[in-house]
Amino acid sequence: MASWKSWAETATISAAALLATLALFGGFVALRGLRPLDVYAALFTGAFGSWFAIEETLTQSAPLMLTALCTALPARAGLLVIGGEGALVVGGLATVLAGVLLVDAPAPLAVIAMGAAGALAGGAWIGAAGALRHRRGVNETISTLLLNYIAIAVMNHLVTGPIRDYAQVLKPASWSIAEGFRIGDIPGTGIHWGLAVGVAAALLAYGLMRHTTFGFAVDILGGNVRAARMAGLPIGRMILTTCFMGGAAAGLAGTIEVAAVHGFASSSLAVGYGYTGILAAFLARQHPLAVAVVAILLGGISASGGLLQRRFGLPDAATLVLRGLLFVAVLAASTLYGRGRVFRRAA
Amino acid sequence: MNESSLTRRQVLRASGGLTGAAALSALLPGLEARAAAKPMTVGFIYVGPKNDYGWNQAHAVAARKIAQLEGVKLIEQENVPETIEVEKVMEGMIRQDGAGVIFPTSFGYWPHILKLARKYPDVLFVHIGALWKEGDPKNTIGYRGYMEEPHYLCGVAAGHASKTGKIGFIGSKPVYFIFNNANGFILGARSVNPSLTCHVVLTGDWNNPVREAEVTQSLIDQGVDVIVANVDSAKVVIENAERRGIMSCGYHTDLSELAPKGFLTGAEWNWAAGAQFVKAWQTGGPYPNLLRGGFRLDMVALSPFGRAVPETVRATILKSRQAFTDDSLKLYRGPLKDNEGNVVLTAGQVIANDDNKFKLAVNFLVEGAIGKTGLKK
Amino acid sequence: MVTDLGGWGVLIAVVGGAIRVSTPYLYVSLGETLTEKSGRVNLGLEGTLVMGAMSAYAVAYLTGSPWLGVLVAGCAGAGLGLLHAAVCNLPRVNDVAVGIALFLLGTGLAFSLGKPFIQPVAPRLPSVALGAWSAYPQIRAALEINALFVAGVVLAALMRWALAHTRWGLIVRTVGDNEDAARALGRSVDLVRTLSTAVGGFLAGLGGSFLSLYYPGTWNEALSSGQGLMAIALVIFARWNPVRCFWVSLLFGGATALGPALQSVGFTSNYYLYGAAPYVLTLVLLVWSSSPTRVLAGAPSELSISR
Amino acid sequence: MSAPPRVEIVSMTKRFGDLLALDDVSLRLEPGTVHAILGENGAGKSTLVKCVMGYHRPDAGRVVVDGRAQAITSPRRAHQLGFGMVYQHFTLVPSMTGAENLVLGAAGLPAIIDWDAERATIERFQRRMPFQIDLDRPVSALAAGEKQKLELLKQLFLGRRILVLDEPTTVLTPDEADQILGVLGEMARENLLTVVIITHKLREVLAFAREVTVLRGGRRVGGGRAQDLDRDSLVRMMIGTADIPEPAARDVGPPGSVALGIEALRVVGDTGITAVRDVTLEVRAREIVGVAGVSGNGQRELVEVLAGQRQPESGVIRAGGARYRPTRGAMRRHKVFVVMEEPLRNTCVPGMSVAENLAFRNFDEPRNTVGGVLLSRRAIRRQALERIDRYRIRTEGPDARLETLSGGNVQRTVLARELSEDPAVLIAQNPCAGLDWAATTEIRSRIVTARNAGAGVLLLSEDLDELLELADRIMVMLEGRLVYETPRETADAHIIGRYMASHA
Repeated sequence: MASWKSWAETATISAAALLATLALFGGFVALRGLRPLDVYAALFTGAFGSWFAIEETLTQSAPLMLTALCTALPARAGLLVIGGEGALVVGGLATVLAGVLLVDAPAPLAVIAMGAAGALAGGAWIGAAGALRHRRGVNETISTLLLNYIAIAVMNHLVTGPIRDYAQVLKPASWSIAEGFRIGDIPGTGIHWGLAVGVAAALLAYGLMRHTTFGFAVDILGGNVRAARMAGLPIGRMILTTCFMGGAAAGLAGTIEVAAVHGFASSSLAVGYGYTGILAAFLARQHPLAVAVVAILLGGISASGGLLQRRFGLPDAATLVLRGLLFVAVLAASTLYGRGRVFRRAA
Repeated sequence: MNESSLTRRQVLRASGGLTGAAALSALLPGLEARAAAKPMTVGFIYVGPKNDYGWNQAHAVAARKIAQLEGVKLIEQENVPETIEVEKVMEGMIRQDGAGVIFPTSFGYWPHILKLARKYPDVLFVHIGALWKEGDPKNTIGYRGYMEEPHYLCGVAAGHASKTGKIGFIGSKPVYFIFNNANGFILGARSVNPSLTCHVVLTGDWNNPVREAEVTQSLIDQGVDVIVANVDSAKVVIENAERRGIMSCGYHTDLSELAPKGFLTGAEWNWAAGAQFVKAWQTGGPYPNLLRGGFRLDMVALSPFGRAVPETVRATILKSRQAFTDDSLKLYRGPLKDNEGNVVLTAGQVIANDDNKFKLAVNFLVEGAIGKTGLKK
Repeated sequence: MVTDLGGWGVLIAVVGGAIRVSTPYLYVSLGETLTEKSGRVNLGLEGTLVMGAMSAYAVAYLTGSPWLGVLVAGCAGAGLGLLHAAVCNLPRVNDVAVGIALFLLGTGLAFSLGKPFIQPVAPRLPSVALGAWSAYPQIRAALEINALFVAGVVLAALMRWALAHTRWGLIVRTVGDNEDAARALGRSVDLVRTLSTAVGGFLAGLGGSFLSLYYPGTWNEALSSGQGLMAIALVIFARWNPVRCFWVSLLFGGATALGPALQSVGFTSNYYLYGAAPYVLTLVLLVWSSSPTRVLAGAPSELSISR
Repeated sequence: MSAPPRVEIVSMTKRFGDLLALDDVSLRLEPGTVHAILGENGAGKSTLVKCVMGYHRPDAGRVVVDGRAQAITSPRRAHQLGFGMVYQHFTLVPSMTGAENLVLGAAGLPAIIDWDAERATIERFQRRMPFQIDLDRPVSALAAGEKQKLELLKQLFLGRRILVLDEPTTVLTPDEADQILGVLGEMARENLLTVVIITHKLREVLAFAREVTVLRGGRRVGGGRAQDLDRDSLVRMMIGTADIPEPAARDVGPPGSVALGIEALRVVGDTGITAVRDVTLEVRAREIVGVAGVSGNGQRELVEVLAGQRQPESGVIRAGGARYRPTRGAMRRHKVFVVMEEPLRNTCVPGMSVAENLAFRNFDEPRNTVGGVLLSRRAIRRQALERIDRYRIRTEGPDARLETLSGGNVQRTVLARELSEDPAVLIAQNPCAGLDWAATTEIRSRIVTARNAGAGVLLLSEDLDELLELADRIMVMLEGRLVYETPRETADAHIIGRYMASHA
C-alpha cells in the first residue's frame, strides 16, 4: 500500500494480465467455432450490460468479498489460508443455532446475534488453524484445506440428524430461522444486504490494515517474520487476530447465506464461494479494497456464465476456465512488479 | 388468467378410468384445439450435467421433446446449485432471453421458484417435486411420478433373480422419496421371497462415484447379488455390479446397455407431461398445479427387460404393472411392519397409491430392510 | 456360493477398498514427492488428476484403447505440470498460488472438454486376478488388481532407489535442498524443477486415468473427491519418502473404504463422519508430527511450505 | 594428475543495466601459482569470476586456455576446462552425505551410480589428501571447518585444476586458513593446481599469493608480484582516493554497570541440534564484548535469541539487572537494539518503504500515532527525513522501497533505526559483512560512538580483524560454547584462532 506510483504500476500490470486472459479465452472459444468478440460482448452484457445484470453481478460478489478476506487478511501476516469454504459453513451453522435459540428475541437483536455467532464461529475455525500454526508449526494451508472437508462433513452430519428439520422434505436441512429474522434486499434493488456487509467488511479491513498501528505491525510480520520478531511484535496474537478476522468474514458470509438466501443450513452452503474467494484474494494482491473490486469482477464472470451457456452453448465450466486463466495470468504478471522503469523513477 | 383451480383430485376424478396421456390430453383441450401457439422460450435448469445417464438426462430428454413443439425455443443451463444462483439464472432466462416457461429440474429449487413466481406472474414455473399446495402461486406447477411403483416391479425382478436372498439398495440422501423407493423395492422383492433381506445404504451425496463404487463392492462382499442405486447417475454402480457378476436394476433412464449380462429392469421417469404444460401456457389452456401419478397416469415407466429376466418373470412383472395401472395393486397395505418391528399398518389398512400426504411422511423402512432412515419417527 | 465372512468381511472389504481406492492417491503423492524433492510445491494436482481422468476416458472412448488413454492422460498431466513450472520459473511468483490457479484451470478445462464424454461408455483397463487361488469371492475381489496399481508399487520402490542411486536422483535432491549447490554444479535449477514438475504432473495424470478407466471407472464431474488436493498432505505424511507414500496411500484408501464397509454390514448411521475420517486422521497426524521450532524432518529445504 | 593449463583473461567487460560492473579487465594465471584478486566489495571480483565460471555472459572479452580462446557458456563448460570454485556460502547439499556430495559433481557421473565402486575410488583419493573427513555423515552434521574442507576435497576429487576460492577465510580460523592455503600452495608449487583467491584481506594476499590483481570499480587498478608490493600501496590501490570517514576514537575509562547478562543459555537450532550450550557472559555499559568464531558455531542462534527471533531452551537473560524477555515492551524499557548481517533477510522488510522500515521500533509510540491506535504516516515520514539526513542514507526518498537501496545504505537504515534511541544494549552480528570500505568504516565508527555514549555492545563477528579493532574484550565461541576470553590488551590473533578451531 503506497504511493500513486505503485497504484499506476498495479493498474498497468493488472490490465495487461486481464488482456492476456481475454486473448487466451478468446482462443478457447474460437476453438469451439465461436467468434471471440461476440463472446466478450456477451461477457460484458451478462455482467454489466443492464441494471439486472449489475444486480446479479453484485449479488454474486457479496459472499466473495467476505470469503476473499478470509484469505487476504491472514495473507497480510504471511499466512496462506484456503479455509474460507469451511469457515463459511460453520458460520452458517452457528447462525442457524443462534437464530433458533433466540427465536423469541426482537428481530434486530436476533439478526445481530446471528451475525455475531457466524463471525465468531468462522473466526474460531480459522483462528484454530492460526493457533496450530503458531503453537505447533502446522502448515496453515494444509490444515485449512483439511478443515474445509471436516466442516462440510460435520454440517452434513448435523443437518441429516441432530439439527435436522424433519418437516423440510426438500433436502436434509437444519431448522429454519424465523421468517422475521431473514434479512431482505436493499430497498429498491434485487440485491440482498449481504453486499453492504461485504463492502463494509472490506472498508473496515482496509482502514485497519492501512491506518492503524496494528495494520502496520501486520505488514511487518507479513513482509518478514524475522524482522517482526526482532521488533518484539506479538506474533502469535497477530496471527491469531488476522486468522480470526479472516475466518469471521467468511463466517459472516455463512450468516448472509442463511439469513438472506436459504433460511436454513444445508449442503447448499458449500457451493464453492470459499474457493472462489481465494482467487479473489490473490487477484486483489491481498489488498482489502481491491478485494471488493475483484469480487465484483468475478461476480460478473459468474453472472455472465449463464448467458454464455444459453446463447453460445458454452459449457458451464467455461467460466471456470476463464477464472483459471485469469488467475494464471495475474500470477505470471506478478513477476513484472518492480520491473517497469517508469514506476521506479522518483516522483 | 388461467383456470388453475384444477387440483390433483380433480385431475384424477376427471380422468376416471382413462389412462395416462390420454387422460391428460382430455383434460387439456388446447392440445386438440390447436389454438394459436404463441412463440415461447422454454428454459431448462439442471443441477448437474444434462447427459449424466441419470436424473438430469431424464429431464434433458423431456426438454428435447418440448423443443420440438411448435413455436418453442429451448434454452438450457447446467450445473446450477440450489442457492440464490438459481434465482438469478431464472431471472436471467426471463429478462435476458424472454423465457415464458421455466423447468427448474432439481428438487431443492422449490423455495427459490416460489420467490420468483410471485415476482413474475407471466412466467410459468414447472417444478419436478410435487410440493404445490393451496396458496402457492398459480403460475407454478409441481409434477412428479410415483417412482416407488416401478421400484416395486424392480423388486419383483430382484426377488426372482436373487440366489442369496440378499439384495442392496444404495441411496444418496435421507429424504422421503428415497425411502419410498427403497420400500417399493423391498416390498416387491419380498412379495416373491418373504425371507429376503435388503441392505439400505446411503452415500450421503447425490453424486460421489468413488463412494458409490465402494459401497457396491462392500455390499457384494456381503453377499448381495442384486443392486439398485438411487443416486444422480447409477452408471458407476451398475457397471461395477456387472463387473463383479451380480445383477442390477436401473434408475432415472434406460441403463440396460451398461450391463448386458446382469441388467434386470429399471425404474424410469416419464416427464412427457411437461410438454402439455407448455402447450397449455402457449394457448392459454388450463393446467393442473399439482400432478402426481404412477403407472396409472403414465408418469413412470419400466426399462426394457435384460437377458437375465426369464419370460415367466417378465409376465409376472407386467401383470403387476397392469395392476398399478388399473389401481388394483396398492404399494402400502396392511399388515405392514417396519424393520424395527413397529406396526405401520394393521391388517386391512390400505394406503391409496396417490396418497401424497402419507408418502411425503414416510420415515421408515419396511421389514426386511437392513439399515436406518435416520429420520425422526 | 458366497460365504458370510462377518467381521472378517469388513476387514477384507477395507483391505480390498484400500487397494482399489489407493491407486490415485499413490500416483498423485509420488508425483508430488518428486516435484517437492526438487523444491517446488504443486497444489494443482487436483486439476491435473481431473484432466487426466477426462482425457484418458475421452481417448479410450474415441480410439477404443484404454492404454492409449492412460498415455494421453499422463501427457495431459505433464502439460499442466509444464505450465506450472513455466509460470513458477518467473521470478517472484508464488508456487502455491500457481497451484491453486492450475487447480481451477485444470478442472475447468476438463469439465468443459469432457461434457460429451459423460454419457458414453469407454473400454476399461483390464485387471489381474491375483486372488484366483482363493475360494472366497470376497478375497478374489479384493485382490483383483489393476496393472496401474502394480506399476505404482514398483514405481514407488524405483523412485526411492533412484533418488539415492542415480544421477538424476542426486540432481533432483540437490536442486531441492540447495539451489546454490546445484548452480555451482552447473545444473539449471529451473530446468530440473520444470522436468520434475512435468513428471509429477504425468504421474498425477496417470492417477486420474485410473479413476476414469478402472475404478470407479467412469467420467463425470464429481469423479474426484479431492484426491489431488490431498496429495500435498499425503507427501508430508510420508515424509517425502516414495515407499512411505505407498503405505500412506493404502491407509487413505482403507480409511475411505471403512465407511462403506461398515455401512454394508448394518452400521448405517454417521456416514458423513466416516467420510471425513481420512481428513481428521491427516490433521491429527500433522498436528502430532509438526513442531513450532524446527522444520519437518525430511523436508527439502528449498520448499516454500517448509520454510 | 596433469598440470593445470595456462589461462589468460582478456578485456573482460560486463554491464548490468546502467552499471558497468567490469570494465576491460585482463589478467594472466600462470600454471602452478597462487593468484589473489583483491578488491573491496563491489569492486567487480565476483563478477569477473562469474564471467570466467560461465555464470555470466560477458559483454566483451574472452578466456584463453592453453592458447585457445574458449567460449564458456555454462558452468559445466567451465568445469570441463578444469575451473572449479569454492564459494563463501557452501554449495554442499546439507541432507546428503559427504560421499554423495563428492560424487554429485563428477562430470562423467553415470546414470546409475555404483556406490561400492564410487566409495572405493573416494577412499583411494582421500588417502592422498592432507586431511580426512567422515564421508558417511550428512553434511548438515559437519562443523563449519569440516564443510570447508569437504568443499575443497570435492573440487580436488572432481579433478579441477584451476581452483577459485571466494573469500576462503570468512569460515576458517586463521590456523585452518594457514593449513588449507598452505596445502593448496604446496600443490600449486608442485604444479598440480592453479589457485585463485578472491579476497579483501591483505593478510592473505601477502601471506599466500605470488601474484596479485587489484580491482576497483570494475577496473584493474594495479597488481603484480606480491613480493614487490607492500601493504600501503595495496590499500591505496584498493580504496583509491575515496573519502573515508575517520574511525571514531574510543573513550577510555572503566566500563559501567552490567548492561546485558546471559546465564546458562541453551538454544536448539533449526535441525533440532543444540546450537548454544550453557553460554554465560556479561556486557557492561561502555564496553564492546566481541565474540569470535567460525560461522556455524552457534553465534546465529545466540543472536536470534537475544533479538527475539528464537526461543531459548533454557537459561536467563538480564538487561539492566532485570530479567529480560524480548518483548516489545521490554525492548523499549531496557533499550535493547539489534544490528545483524543480511539486513534484508534478518531485520527489515524489503518491500516496505525506507520510512516504514525506519519506524519499526517506534511506530506505535505516541508521537507517531493519533490516539495510540491510528498510524500517523506523516509523522513517520518526517522522522524518516531527519534520519536519512543524519545517517547519510542514499535513497530516492523516504517512500522508496528498501530493496531498491544498496547494501550499505540498507545497513545504514538499520543503524539509523537502532542507534537513534540511545541504546543501552546493542547486539551486533557481522554488521559489516558484504559492505564496502566506506560503509564498513562508518558503521564501525557508529558502533564505537554508541559505546562511548554508554551502550553495552555485544559484537559477534566472523571477521577477527573487526573484533581486534573494536572489542574491549574478546571471547571465542566454538560448538555452542564460549571457550576463551581475553581483554583487548592481550588479544592475539593466533591464540584466538586456535581456540576458534578447537579446544586447545
